[in-house]
Amino acid sequence: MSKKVEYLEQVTIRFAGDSGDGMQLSGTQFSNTSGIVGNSVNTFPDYPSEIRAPEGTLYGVSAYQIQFGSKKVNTIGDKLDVLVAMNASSLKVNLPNVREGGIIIANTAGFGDKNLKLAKYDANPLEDGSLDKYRLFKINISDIVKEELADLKLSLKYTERTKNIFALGLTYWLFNRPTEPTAKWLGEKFGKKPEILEANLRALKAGYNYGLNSEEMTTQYDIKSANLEKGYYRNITGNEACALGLVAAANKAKLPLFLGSYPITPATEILHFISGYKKFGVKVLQAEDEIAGICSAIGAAYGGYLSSTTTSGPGLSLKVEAMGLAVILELPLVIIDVQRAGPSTGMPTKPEQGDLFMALYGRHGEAPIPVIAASSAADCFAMTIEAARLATKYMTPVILLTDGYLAQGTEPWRIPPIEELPDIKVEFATVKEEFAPYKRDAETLARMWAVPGTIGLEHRIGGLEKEDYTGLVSQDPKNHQKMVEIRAQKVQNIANDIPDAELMGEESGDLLVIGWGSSYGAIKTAYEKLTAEGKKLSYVHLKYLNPLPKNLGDIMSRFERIFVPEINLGQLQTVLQSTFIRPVIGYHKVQGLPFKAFEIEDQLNELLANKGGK
Amino acid sequence: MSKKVEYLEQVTIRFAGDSGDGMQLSGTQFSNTSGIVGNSVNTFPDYPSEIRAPEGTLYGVSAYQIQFGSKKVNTIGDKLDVLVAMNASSLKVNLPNVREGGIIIANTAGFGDKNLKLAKYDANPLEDGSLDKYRLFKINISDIVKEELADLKLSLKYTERTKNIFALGLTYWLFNRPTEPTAKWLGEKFGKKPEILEANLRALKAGYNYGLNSEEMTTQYDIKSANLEKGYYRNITGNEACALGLVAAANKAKLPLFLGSYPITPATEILHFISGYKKFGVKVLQAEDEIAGICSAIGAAYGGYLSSTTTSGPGLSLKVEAMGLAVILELPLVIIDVQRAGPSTGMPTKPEQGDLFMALYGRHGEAPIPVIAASSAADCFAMTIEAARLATKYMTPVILLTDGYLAQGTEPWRIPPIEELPDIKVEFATVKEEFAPYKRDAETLARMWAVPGTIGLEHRIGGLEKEDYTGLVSQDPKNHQKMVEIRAQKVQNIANDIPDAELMGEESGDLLVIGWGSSYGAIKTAYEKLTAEGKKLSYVHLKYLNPLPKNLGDIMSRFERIFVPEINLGQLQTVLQSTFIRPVIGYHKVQGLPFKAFEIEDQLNELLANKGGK
Amino acid sequence: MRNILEDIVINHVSDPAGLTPKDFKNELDVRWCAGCGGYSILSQVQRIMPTLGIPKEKITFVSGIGCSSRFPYYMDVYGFHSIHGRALAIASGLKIARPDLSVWIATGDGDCMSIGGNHFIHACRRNVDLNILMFNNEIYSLTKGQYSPLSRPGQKTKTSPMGVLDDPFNPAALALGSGATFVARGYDKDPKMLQYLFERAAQHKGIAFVEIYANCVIFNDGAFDNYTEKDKRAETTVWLEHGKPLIFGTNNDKGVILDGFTPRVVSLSDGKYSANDLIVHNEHDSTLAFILANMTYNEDVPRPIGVFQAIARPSYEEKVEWQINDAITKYGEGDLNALMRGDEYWEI
Amino acid sequence: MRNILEDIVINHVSDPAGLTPKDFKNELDVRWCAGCGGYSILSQVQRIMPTLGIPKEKITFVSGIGCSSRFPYYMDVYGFHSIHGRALAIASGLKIARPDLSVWIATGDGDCMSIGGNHFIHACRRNVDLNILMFNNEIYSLTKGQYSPLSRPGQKTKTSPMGVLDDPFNPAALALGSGATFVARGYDKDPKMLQYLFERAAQHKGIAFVEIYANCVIFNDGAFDNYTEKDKRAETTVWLEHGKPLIFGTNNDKGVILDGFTPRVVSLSDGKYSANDLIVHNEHDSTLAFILANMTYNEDVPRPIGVFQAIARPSYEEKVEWQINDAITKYGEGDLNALMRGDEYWEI
Ligand SMILES: Cc1ncc(C[n+]2csc(CCOP(=O)(O)OP(=O)(O)O)c2C)c(N)n1
Ligand SMILES: Cc1ncc(C[n+]2csc(CCOP(=O)(O)OP(=O)(O)O)c2C)c(N)n1
Ligand code: SF4
Ligand code: SF4
Ligand SMILES: [Mg+2]
Ligand SMILES: [Mg+2]
Repeated sequence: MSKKVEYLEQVTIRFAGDSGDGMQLSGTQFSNTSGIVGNSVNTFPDYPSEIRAPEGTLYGVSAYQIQFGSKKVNTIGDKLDVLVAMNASSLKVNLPNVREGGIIIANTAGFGDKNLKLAKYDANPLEDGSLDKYRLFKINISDIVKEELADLKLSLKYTERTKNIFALGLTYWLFNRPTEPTAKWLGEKFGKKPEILEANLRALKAGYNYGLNSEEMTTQYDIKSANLEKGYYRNITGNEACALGLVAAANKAKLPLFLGSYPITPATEILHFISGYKKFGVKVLQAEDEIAGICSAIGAAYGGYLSSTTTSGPGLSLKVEAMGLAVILELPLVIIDVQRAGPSTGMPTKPEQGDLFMALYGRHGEAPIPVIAASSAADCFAMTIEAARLATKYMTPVILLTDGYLAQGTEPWRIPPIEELPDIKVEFATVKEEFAPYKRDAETLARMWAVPGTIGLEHRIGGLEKEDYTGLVSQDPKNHQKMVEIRAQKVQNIANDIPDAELMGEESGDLLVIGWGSSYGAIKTAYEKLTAEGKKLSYVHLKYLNPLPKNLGDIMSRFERIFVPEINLGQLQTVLQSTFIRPVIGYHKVQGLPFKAFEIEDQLNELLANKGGK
Repeated sequence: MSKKVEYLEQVTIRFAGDSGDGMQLSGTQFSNTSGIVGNSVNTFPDYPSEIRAPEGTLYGVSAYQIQFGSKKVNTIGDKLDVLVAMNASSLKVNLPNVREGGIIIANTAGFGDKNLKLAKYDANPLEDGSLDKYRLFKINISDIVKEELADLKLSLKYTERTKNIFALGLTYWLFNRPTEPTAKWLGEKFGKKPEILEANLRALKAGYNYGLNSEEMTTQYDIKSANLEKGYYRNITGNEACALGLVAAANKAKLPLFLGSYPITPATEILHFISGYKKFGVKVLQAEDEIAGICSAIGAAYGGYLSSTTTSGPGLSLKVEAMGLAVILELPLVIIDVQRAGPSTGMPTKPEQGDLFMALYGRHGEAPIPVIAASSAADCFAMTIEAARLATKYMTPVILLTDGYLAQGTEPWRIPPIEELPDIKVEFATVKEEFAPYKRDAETLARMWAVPGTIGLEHRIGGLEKEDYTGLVSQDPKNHQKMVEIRAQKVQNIANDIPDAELMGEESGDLLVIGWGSSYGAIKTAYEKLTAEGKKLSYVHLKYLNPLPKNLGDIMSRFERIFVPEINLGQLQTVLQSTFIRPVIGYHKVQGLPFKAFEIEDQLNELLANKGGK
Repeated sequence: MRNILEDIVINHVSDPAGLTPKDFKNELDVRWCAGCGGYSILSQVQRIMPTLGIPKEKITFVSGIGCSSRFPYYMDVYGFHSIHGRALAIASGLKIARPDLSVWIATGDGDCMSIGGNHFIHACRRNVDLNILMFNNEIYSLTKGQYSPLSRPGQKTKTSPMGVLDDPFNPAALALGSGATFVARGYDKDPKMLQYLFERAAQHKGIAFVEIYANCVIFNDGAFDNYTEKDKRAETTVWLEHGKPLIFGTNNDKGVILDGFTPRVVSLSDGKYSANDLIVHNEHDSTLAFILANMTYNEDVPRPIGVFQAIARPSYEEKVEWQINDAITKYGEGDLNALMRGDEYWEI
Repeated sequence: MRNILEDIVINHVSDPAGLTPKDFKNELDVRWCAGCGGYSILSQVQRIMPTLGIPKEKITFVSGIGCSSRFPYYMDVYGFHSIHGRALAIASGLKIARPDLSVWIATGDGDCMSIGGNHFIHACRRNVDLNILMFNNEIYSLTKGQYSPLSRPGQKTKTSPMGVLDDPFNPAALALGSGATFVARGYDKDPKMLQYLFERAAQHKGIAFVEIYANCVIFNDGAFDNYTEKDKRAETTVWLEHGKPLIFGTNNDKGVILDGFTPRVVSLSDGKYSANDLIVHNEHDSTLAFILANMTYNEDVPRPIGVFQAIARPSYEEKVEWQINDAITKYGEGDLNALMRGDEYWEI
């Protein structure tokens, strides 16, 4: 049977099913294979917040969404081109996001009476015409795999379990991707269990062949490979990127690495990864709480380690007092805050940009800390290294903000050769030069880092105000003013050491969009779309929040209107208003969800249409 | 011998001596007596930070400063008109603050060789002419009292101890105040120890008579009584005022009072006072740490108490997570933060305004909390009641900021009759009306307060995001946005319920000074002086920091320049800049000291002189 | 009290007679995994509630964060799902403020003993009248499987891929060392036992700490099977009963004696030892309680289940009230005007 | 380690021979009140330091906040005066990172047992090799006199004008209940005893907790006089010595026996009891340690002073290193390139 092949620029697909249906696996494999064939990819897993929600329920739906394309893809896609729905609940939950005319692949075995009831459907949507706006493919995947695997000595339950692999195979055919990478991966995973391997390989093949042979499926799609820089690639989540960033930074700084942390969603995985790096000599303390997490890290920093602590909102709140200590001690410390929806416990699995204020201002007294933010999953790697570089160079704690969306989302990452990574130069104080605990580098204002064990440099530090240079406890009024100002200036000096803000688009004009953090993808997509349409606007994405890039004020001054979309009630907006003393237009979506590109696009279109009405 | 009597408007006197010299007692008595004769008074005790510093040392000096006058006195005075110096160290430390021509009363017995050495004097300053710029009275107080009390059966050591009372008597003569109030007080204190009472009474008299008979002391000064509102008066510190405010607020709200706290300088005394109020049925938990302090208070608030927690910077940092819980629970809670110099442990006994940012912004997620600040020791009483009123009316935690200066400083306080205090109306939910945990008052947006023990209202609350009205846990995106906005709006609504900012001076013009917190006294003094000189400027003192008074923007818009002096690096300045999007001139003294009026005056004069140069 | 709480607290109290377990259930779906140990604990709590004679509106459950801390949502009484580790601090404030309430805490091994450790030891020391149900699954479940301070050495979890290095707390010993007055242990698989322990906890005035082995089917399945499975537990556990010797075994043929201070298992069937030689449990003896608690991680002896200790000491909130009453008796009820005037005041 | 710390940690080590107590003093004035118990503790620490054979640069003192926590300023070694209650958390991180250091903690009863309680019990449980010197003055001194979790019931302080309601922790029992391996008690007034205890603590591998009764002359003067004054202590305290019976009294004429699990004082002079009947101290017996710890607030028996328990268990930081070495042995040293590539990567 000959089929049509259509070329597409980018596609969004979502695998959805019950928590037990293995959708995460289908998604990850699809994403990896798409990377291997050279597509640009962006993905996000979407788990239920319950550990194991009852089967078939609406709140038990688990999904994995992938956008892939032949040019740089910055988000997971707003609307679904393809929905794979393994049961009724997964259709119900995800249907609102399927674009008109999109493809729905439904496993009819998941639409029995019980399933329909759990999904709160009165009638079977596969039969009642309600999906007429979509291209619906109904397949009884369970039956097919049962049949295909009938001769294997496997339980029915296990046989059923391969339906996610069947679905994967089918989508491989649909988007013309090879099955080999997944076959190879299965081989490695189930090498020791030949029956199971065989079952999975057959299911994969069966899915692929189903597409090949189906009468209904008349069109195959192809997405050309993106024009990507040469190199080794892998898919990476923000959390793993942070973990790798810490190890790489320690390597570049020639320091041992310490992590003191306490589990908290959605930051825990950084701790998981680093706990697995034992052979790298990394030391980890899973502490009794977040306070002990950061305090142990401060202890290790004092001992000469590249030291770090990782957490999310509630944990950051607990670390506040110790952060102030790190500020006055002037010890290097990387603090990674994976933001989630607050306040309080809030919505732990949902992302938000609600911790910017707290990162900037959330300590008693004048306790300035540099704050930077990652803009994509892969960027978490670079920004973690940057945090370590700044921390050690300026002898200061540094806060890196990521969020639940970056933390769990993946994108392909060009694995940088270690030599390409920025150098981190650390020197400990030695007796060779004149030593004083608060003797400072003239340029950076960083104090010397003298670690216990250094002969002859015995000294005392602490949380009381201290005399500059000697570090002796001092209550002298003038000295206090001096120290408060030095600590502020030291952080400000970092502005000389970070890249200028990069302006995309017109050099000057009416509208400048300023974003930060994980909304990069959505804003970039909207920005590209609108500029491609010939609309006039410019875009700056901030990775440095404190200090702000030196050229930001200049850039802003060249635009009539500044628009700052944020997943909070306007925190960066407030900062920009007070810093540059000019009005900033905010857009505040606080729903525990990342921006969709079209939401930004709509806002921008409206702004562009109402030029006068600012 | 006839003496001249001179009338003065106001005088600043400082009693200074070694920690063991009883200067706090002299100061308090002088201050009380001055209040009794109808003067306006402002005082501040100045202890060494060591518990018991070695005798005679520079860092062991203890002092008590009083400004008193015939019109409202707002600060303790910048420069000393009179210094009582009981030993060499106390002269050394305080001399820089004595105005030229000021009076120094020196106890020559405290200027022996050992004393001079400890004070790091090479020569005796009483003899070497270095004090020629001052009116120096050298008196061997120790010898005089020894002689006067020789016939009493008291140890030499005890006899010596009365020298502070002698000094007090002398200053009573000098400023023409009665000795009776102190004599009465001594009678109450030592009623059961007649020898000691006699010794003190004689010392008091001896001091007074010394002035009367001295050939050198030719002038006596008198300060007319101030034109004060009728009523009962007492001297009060900010800390005691907070403690009384809590009890009074509970009384007005007809609620029992709970305080959960952990000792910390300079807030501890609030806990001390309240621990002494057992017969008022007040319940206090001295908790294991600040986290337990606030959490126990949240528990008591849930149980229907007027609940409170008191702390200073490091403690506030520890309470951050629980404050966020109180925000999402929407339970009333009074949080009093007595600010001290930070960051970290900083300078515990020194005041600062460094916690404003943290009070406003220092929580993860969007967690708005109303923030108010007291402007004088006595004002702590009114603002504590105001905190309780807002907390219960809007079902929200409220932060009241005071600082170490207000906390320990005293001023005379007209004791308000209880009927004069604002009413605080609290109603608990009952089954009589339809109940839902997050059912809201249409005007305030406050939710209902339903306490355990109420028949039929069993319900669950918690830190997870919840559906409005029902309070059921919800992850619905739209609901989250709604709740985030409601919580913000609820706090904003308070702007409708607080007094307008009061503008002193011109209605519009060139220069507006905006202050907050304890700097009221210094700014007011400078403002009054300059306007009396005919200079044009206006002044607003903010007691409400979040929300800001509704008319503030309007007031500000009527002035060319806004000047905000703060004991921090410009925190209110930043807030005003971002809120009203206009530049604000800051003045940042961060020395662990309150402003002196002349510092503000100098700044203002400079600004007024450089009108063009903004 | 001349305050508006009075009305709620004292004047309106419902009649607890006639309450049934159903009255303590609400309409929310319980969202624990199928097979979670939490279900049994929930059922037993709901079952004993009507037997306590406490008006329903007087009962409050406070919890922290964790799977176990979801507990209050499933009870139709007052409930407070707070923040991680702070349930005991909140509950202490509540109980001190409101001694009329029956305050229960649902917490996990992480919530209670890791981040909440300080509040735990202080609540024990103060002897606040709280009933603590600690769901011990030897794992952090809600965050998907990291080791807890009660995980076993060598246990492989997401944060200990090569095995846990920490030695665990012995919860009963920690409670005893902190001064707890009532300390007990039970497990999810024996409903009657749990009912008994919960009733005992409710009756105890002062802190009552009940550790409950609760199976987490997802992240630490079977951790307690050796002690809780019907076919094993007779041989691996010993039930502590006041005044009774420590006898165990499928045929009640084994006992525990004390050799110096070291407990040892002996056979009762070979004639060498009789019941008279065995340790006789005494709930009022703190030293014995500690010896029994120390049997916990000792594989040579059966694991003790039941009430380790139950001793009487005035509870904290009671003493708070006494001191207030004392103050009023001694000095008279507080006069706000007088307080505001203080010792030295004057008239103008 | 291929890192720049190596040089400092391994290659350059000074020779501890020839150090004297003076080498551990610095030029700062000690700013405690005259008569403060801290002075004796400081002297004894300075006296034993040279005897430990540890290079001076390897010694670090970490403290929290309190009068006692000023200690590090007065020692001419590395010192870290941190924040209230967190010394043990900081020191744990430091020691795990730097097992080559000898890490000491100076802390107070408030710093260690109130706000720092959680870190204390977890450090004990983990058995990190830290030497804790807890200055117990049964009061918060730096903040001028509030009760602490070790204050006595009824004690009048600034926050307990009618007397403390809380029952205090028994620090030794809390440490034992938390799993501490070395637990001891001494007092300021006996320099030789303190030297002995500090040396023992230094030698112990793992957590070493030494509670030291330290008189606060200002806010709680004489709190321990009954146990520490020369003319009283023989009758009111008993010195614990491994392998020796518990004998005390001015004339060594009294002893402590165990009646069931209850310690009781007997006379050795009336012929009824001899040394053979007495409890014989055994530092390796955890149960005995707990019995002795429980004598603490019991006025019928003398207060035990000395080493309650000293048992061997691998220390935490040691196990961390072992596990890392294991990992390297098993899987080879980490290859950063391979780690970054992960399991699935591709080339473009
Ligand atoms: C301050 C803070 N830190 C960390 C977390 C993440 N967290 C939630 S529950 C939990 C541990 C739960 O373990 P446990 O108490 O044993 O409960 P279980 O889920 O096993 O019943 C953690 C670490 C949090 N919610 N808040
Ligand atoms: C977070 C925080 N809370 C409270 C304080 C205030 N504070 C300092 S020391 C102290 C108690 C000290 O008691 P203890 O540890 O017994 O030391 P001591 O002064 O008695 O030696 C307190 C409450 C603080 N510095 N930081
Ligand atoms: S994850 Fe474990 S503890 Fe949590 S609900 Fe499931 S079975 Fe229970
Ligand atoms: S107040 Fe007490 S503990 Fe503090 S230095 Fe003085 S005597 Fe020592
Ligand atoms: Mg658990
Ligand atoms: Mg103390």
